[in-house]
Amino acid sequence: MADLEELYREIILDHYRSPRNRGELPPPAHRVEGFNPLCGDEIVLSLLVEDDVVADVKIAGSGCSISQSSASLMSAAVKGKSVAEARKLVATFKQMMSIHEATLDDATEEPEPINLRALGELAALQGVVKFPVRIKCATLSWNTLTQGLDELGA
Amino acid sequence: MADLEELYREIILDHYRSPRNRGELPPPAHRVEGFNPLCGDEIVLSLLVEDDVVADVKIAGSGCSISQSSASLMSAAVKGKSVAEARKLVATFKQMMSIHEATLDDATEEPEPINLRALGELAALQGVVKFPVRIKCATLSWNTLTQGLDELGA
Amino acid sequence: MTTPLDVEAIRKDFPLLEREIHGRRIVFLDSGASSLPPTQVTSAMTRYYESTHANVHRGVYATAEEATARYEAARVGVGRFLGTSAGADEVVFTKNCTESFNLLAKSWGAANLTSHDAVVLTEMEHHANIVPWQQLQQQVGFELRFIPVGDDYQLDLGDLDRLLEGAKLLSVTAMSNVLGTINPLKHLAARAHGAGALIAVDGAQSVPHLPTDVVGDDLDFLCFSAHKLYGPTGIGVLWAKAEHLAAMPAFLGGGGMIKDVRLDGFTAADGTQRFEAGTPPIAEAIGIHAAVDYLQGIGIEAVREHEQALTTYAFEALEAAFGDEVRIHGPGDGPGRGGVLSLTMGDIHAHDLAQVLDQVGVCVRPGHHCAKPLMRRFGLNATARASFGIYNDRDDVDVLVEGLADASRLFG
Amino acid sequence: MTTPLDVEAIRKDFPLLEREIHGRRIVFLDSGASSLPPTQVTSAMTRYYESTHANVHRGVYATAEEATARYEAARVGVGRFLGTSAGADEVVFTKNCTESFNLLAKSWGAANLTSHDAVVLTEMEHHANIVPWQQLQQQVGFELRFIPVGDDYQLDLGDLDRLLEGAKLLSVTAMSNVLGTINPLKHLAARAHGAGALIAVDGAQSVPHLPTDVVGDDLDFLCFSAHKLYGPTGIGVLWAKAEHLAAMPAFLGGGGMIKDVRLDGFTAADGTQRFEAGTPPIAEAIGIHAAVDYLQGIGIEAVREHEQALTTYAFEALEAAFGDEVRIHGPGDGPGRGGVLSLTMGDIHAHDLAQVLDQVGVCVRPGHHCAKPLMRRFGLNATARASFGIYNDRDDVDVLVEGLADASRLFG
Ligand SMILES: Cc1ncc(COP(=O)(O)O)c(C=O)c1O
Ligand SMILES: Cc1ncc(COP(=O)(O)O)c(C=O)c1O
Repeated sequence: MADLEELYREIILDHYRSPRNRGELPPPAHRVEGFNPLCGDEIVLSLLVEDDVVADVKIAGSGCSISQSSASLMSAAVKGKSVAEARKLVATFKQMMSIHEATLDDATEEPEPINLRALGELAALQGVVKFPVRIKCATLSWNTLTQGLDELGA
Repeated sequence: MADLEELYREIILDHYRSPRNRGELPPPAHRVEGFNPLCGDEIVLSLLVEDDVVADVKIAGSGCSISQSSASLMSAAVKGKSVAEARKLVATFKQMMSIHEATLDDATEEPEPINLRALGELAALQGVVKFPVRIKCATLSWNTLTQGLDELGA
Repeated sequence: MTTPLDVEAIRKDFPLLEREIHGRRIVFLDSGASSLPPTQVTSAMTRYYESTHANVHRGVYATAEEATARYEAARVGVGRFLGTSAGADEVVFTKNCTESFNLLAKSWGAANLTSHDAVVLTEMEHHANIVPWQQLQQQVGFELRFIPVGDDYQLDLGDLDRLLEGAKLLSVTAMSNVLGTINPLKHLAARAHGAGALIAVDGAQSVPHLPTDVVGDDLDFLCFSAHKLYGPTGIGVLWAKAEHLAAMPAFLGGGGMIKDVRLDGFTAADGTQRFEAGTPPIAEAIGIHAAVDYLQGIGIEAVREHEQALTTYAFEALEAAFGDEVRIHGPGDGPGRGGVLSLTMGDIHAHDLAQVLDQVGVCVRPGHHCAKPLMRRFGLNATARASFGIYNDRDDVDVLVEGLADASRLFG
Repeated sequence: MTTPLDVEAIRKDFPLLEREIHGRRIVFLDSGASSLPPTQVTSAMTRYYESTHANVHRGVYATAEEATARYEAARVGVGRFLGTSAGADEVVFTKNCTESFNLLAKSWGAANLTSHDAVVLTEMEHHANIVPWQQLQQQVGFELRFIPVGDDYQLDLGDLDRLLEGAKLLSVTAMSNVLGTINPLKHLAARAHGAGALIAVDGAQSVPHLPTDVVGDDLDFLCFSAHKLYGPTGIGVLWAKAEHLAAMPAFLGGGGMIKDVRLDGFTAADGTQRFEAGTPPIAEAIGIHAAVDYLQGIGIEAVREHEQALTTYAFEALEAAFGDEVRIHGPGDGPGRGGVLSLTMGDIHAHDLAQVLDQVGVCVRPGHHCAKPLMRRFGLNATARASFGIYNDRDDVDVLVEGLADASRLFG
């Protein structure tokens, strides 16, 4: 079960068992829902953006250990960051998650190097790329965040 | 080309080259159109029924040698016959044409014996059953006749 | 517990079962999503492609005649498997069970339903038997009513008379793909007809696992897919009484379904052809025919008996190993359920459960199984569904238990 | 006249060509109706069934992941064959070219057309690109206009500006399946866009025989089938620019195409998925992928060159043997036509012609070829159509000539 241990690293199980920033924020926080239509994972993101900064973020909903821990890690990573930094983090994270798709597609294309350091704890989710079906679990909260920022015009 | 000669018997080629009862009848004759949608054969049947007798019948339209000769043979066979006799002939003819379908379906079913004598010249179309796709050509005019009789309530 | 099937011999027909996953033999418990095809099916299709292939209905040359005859013979063969000799006039080939329901809703439904009408579904339907009706509803505005599902995982028929009042159709699954519940078709057909409604049945899960008798049960419509019936992907069936088909307008438009086309309009063909626009799934029809022949060779009653025995074994094994830690969402073991086990284990998410099971070679499906209203009804987000087929045996159940024990350790 | 293809080697990939018909080797001249698949295609599908098969998009176990990855990779592969790297987001799998047009008409069309709008077709369209529009027209009432076909068998573009005025779509075949006429797509796309319309293309006959470049030609939509492309039955393609797909409402409803389903309504999924309801033709996607790989291995330019040379040879051989007795309905030999020869011989009906040709093993298709408006335009009831593929050579043409001579004797 070597692969499995790469997928379910201790940090991930920790964030799954003790999710950070759990709950919902009252208005004026913005509320966005994300679905993974194929497996039923749901995420409810409450997002408070003030002065171009992600002032607060909370996560509700339910899903697998990967989607829930990724949401928890995401919330911890973007909270307090500027919108620009948050968006950059989304891009880096999604780049890490897309390696597999890219190589699957065409083994000869050289993937761009990723700044793993910038990801911090999030790098623990790296093991997911070996499990392509789970990539959608890992990216659900990130896509929901992007949608929320877009809707806020932030 | 042994099979071919069975398909294109002399009588068939004769009725194809010199079709009987060619043309259209003016009203009050009833006009019915038949299509073979898959190959484009068209038949226009003019039908005059008086006192339960097929008083006159004419054929227009275009199609292959099988559909045209069958229509010609049919017109010669039913003209002057009572509606009941004409319908009986239709049934006997379609029975001859369905042998192949029946045997294809289930080789163990014994086909009912057909009264070939009752068919007269029409028996020349027997060879068609070896060419299942052409059965629709042979039966086109007969189905159109049935439709015409039905529409007339005859 | 003896089984009427020689599973060891059957397994030889399924090369995929020789595969190893993570060093373990594959344990395929996902026939409810899609079954494996036996070599009898794949080789029938390959032989067809290598000896006969031609487009159907339009050629007079030898292979085109043969292809047409074999395609049409598939209708008859499938019809017989459903309990009718009228397959030639009543079996329409579609691309899957989902298209069959779309055809039903958008042809029969569009022609028969107005804003004053009602269609009755159930809370345990697959999305295939919900969404097409909702799409039509948006256009036409009729009422959709749902037979509720009780806490015993059975349809609650207490209010059926009221639900059927003024309804034109009852459309119901023969067997739930989530719960395994088998519904009483004959009874439901009689109730629907008594109320002046027709009955359509989702046979996706029942046709491969239970005897089907469209005539004896007095059904009007039946939809299912070949790929859950040990047949190929790319083909489904809408069976309908010929009298209904005769009165239904065309669905998809194009070649093959017309009598005539002019620049200003078209005339539709008669019979099954009206509903098969374009080149049909020809090789796939050969494949579904081979699949029903294969199942008929085994005997569908024997299949049912085998899968019921296996289900009993699984109930016992899971109870013995996990007690309350593992829940089976669906009716208890017995003749009223099929071999579909929707599992949850404590708080572990179904995705994680399935992932861990994969490590021991076990294939189960996590998720909502395209039945979100039913999942909501039971407060479920996802389950891990194990479903049995003719090639499964008790060893497979034992590996499932082993994998679940691994999950319990990892997430416990 | 040398040919760039090693036909003898290619023929080895097609076992059906070893078959004998009435004691003669089969001469397959019906690729325009449906081509034969090479063993590379059939064995890719069989291997898939025997090693990988599982339902896609919903499983986390190994084979389900592989099946999903291979299904999605097929989109990319097909996209590349069409000249785009965006296949993942732009290739929708349907059941055939006909369903692709129905999807286009009933999703894009229904969302964009009102009674004030117009769609422009041509007189040389296949029913697949006529009937779906007529069906929609019955509901919506927009105007259908037809570009006429001249006596030279070419589109008469003299009035095109007027026809395109206020039109929202030009939908046109890339190559006529009756005449062989190749239409100037790039020019037509520019004219359509200039008039504010989009352009949809029927690639059923062109994609297998001519280089396709959806980006270079600036197309919006392209429809075709795998079974004419040396691929399997049961799968077709709607290629559409991602921006168009994003704005199109769902077509068929069911599992797989939803984000959420409640008892009172559903939310559709994004991307290509929205248009693929139910279990898709998975093995068939593997098959079409293998088919485009096979064709790419040969080189589509070489295919085109080969078929053009063969067409030239056929024109010469028919002229030499029969003079005016045999007519080829379509443009004269040259770069403006494909390898489709619609033949008539004196008064002999096409059905009879095809029947006699069958006796010498020659497969040609008689009839209206699902293009009745075009047939009427030329006063034709039926033609016997010979169409070339990569496995045909000059010997095949010689046997065709021999069979036509037989017909001339029998009916002359
Ligand atoms: C030009 C053209 N368009 C559309 C079609 C329809 O293709 P299919 O029958 O595979 O849907 C065909 C073939 O029949 C064709 O030749
Ligand atoms: C009960 C039920 N109905 C309908 C379907 C839809 O079948 P398909 O995806 O083959 O269209 C399924 C399977 O997914 C099912 O289990």
